[in-house]
Amino acid sequence: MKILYFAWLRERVGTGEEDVTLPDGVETVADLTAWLRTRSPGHEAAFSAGRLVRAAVNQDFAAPDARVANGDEVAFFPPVTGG
Amino acid sequence: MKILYFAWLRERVGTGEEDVTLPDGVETVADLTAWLRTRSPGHEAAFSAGRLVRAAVNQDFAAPDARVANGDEVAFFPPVTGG
Amino acid sequence: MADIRVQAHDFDIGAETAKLSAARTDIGGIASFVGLVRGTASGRPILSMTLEHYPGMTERAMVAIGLEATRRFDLQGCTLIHRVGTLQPGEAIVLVLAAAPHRQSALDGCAFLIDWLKTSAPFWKKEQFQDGSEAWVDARETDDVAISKWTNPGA
Amino acid sequence: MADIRVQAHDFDIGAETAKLSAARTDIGGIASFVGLVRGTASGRPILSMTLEHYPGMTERAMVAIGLEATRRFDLQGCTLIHRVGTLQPGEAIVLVLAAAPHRQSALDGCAFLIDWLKTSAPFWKKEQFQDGSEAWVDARETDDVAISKWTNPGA
Repeated sequence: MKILYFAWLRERVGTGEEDVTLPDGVETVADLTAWLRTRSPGHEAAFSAGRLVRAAVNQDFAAPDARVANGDEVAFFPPVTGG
Repeated sequence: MKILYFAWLRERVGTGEEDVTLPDGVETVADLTAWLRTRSPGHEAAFSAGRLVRAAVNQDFAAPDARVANGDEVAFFPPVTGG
Repeated sequence: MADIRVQAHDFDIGAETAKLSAARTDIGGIASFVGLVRGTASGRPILSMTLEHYPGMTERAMVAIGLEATRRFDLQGCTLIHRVGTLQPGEAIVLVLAAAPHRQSALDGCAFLIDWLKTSAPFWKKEQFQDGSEAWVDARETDDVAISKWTNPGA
Repeated sequence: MADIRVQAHDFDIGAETAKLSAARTDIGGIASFVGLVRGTASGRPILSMTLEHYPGMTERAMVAIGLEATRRFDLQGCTLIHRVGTLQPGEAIVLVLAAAPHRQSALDGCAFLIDWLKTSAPFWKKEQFQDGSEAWVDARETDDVAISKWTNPGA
């Protein structure tokens, strides 16, 4: 699974992109978030910031209960501030 | 008094501008309209068309009961269609 | 700061936008509207359109509405250019630009100004048809409805 | 017909307007919005702003919203250009153009598109300050209110 990070999440994790293989039991965006934050202090800092993090699965905005599977592209980012 | 005509009023009257001296008793835009239409068949055609005519006195939109006096600039025209 | 022009020649929206924002960094957005001559009137092809105005009154009224829009929508500047004379289908007739710190003011100011130009500015249009005939354009009732949004906010 | 671009270089509103209306005479008006970098953030002067996006998702989402706006407001075409990279105060960030037979559709389509770009397109801004510090811009609640106009027409 390809994981992408944008804006301050990218800075805290320390990379904009990583490839991971999902362990058993990781079936939703929320599961994935909980698992990712155990991977490094940087991940922990990104996901425990108490600030709103949004996700996209295969380039569509996704809620915490959205399903994820190996082969998906999942991105994490703050609320958008374009325009 | 300077009288100006625009759009189809100008075409019917046959001129875009004329100078007139107000006779006694012509005190409002409505009075002026009634008097002007006696001046020529063109004036009659312009003001009796049954189509809406608007007026301005000294370059401000004016209602039929607005006062007019020698020295004013009075304009007659159809509802506007710019933009 | 209202920049007002009535002119026969075309305008350049890029140059006008640059002029409005030149040498300042406090503008958040510029909303604009360009009106174009359509090739048909009530389904009938037109050859050209001729615009007439009331020199003096038109410019005075445009300055006044530019100032009113500036005050009402907190604009940092606005530009109103209206062409007169004979125009072909596809040519630009009118340009409105409204600059503000935030987008909603710019968008509202621009919409207000173009509604006003369509309904209350002393311009008149005549259309020339392919059979050689021509006709003055009638005022549209939907335009009066559009401007009443601004004059009767509760309506 | 939605013309979508994410690019580092500046855009030319005059050329884009001409492109949108080229070789056609059925457009009545083109509404546009240009967003500019302001020189201060919460009253604090900024040196520059850096914009980041999600390549792939951003363009896909822009195409989708361009098509939705076209359908919803009967647009004859629209253009969305969003810049990325580092920009100075006074530089243009974003351009929206919406073309329609009548002005209200063009104005509404343009407002809808810029509201959407501000609230829902995957872009993120970081501001660089004069003391060398920098900070990611927080999403504004008033922007969520602006987009809810379109998603909850009864609200």
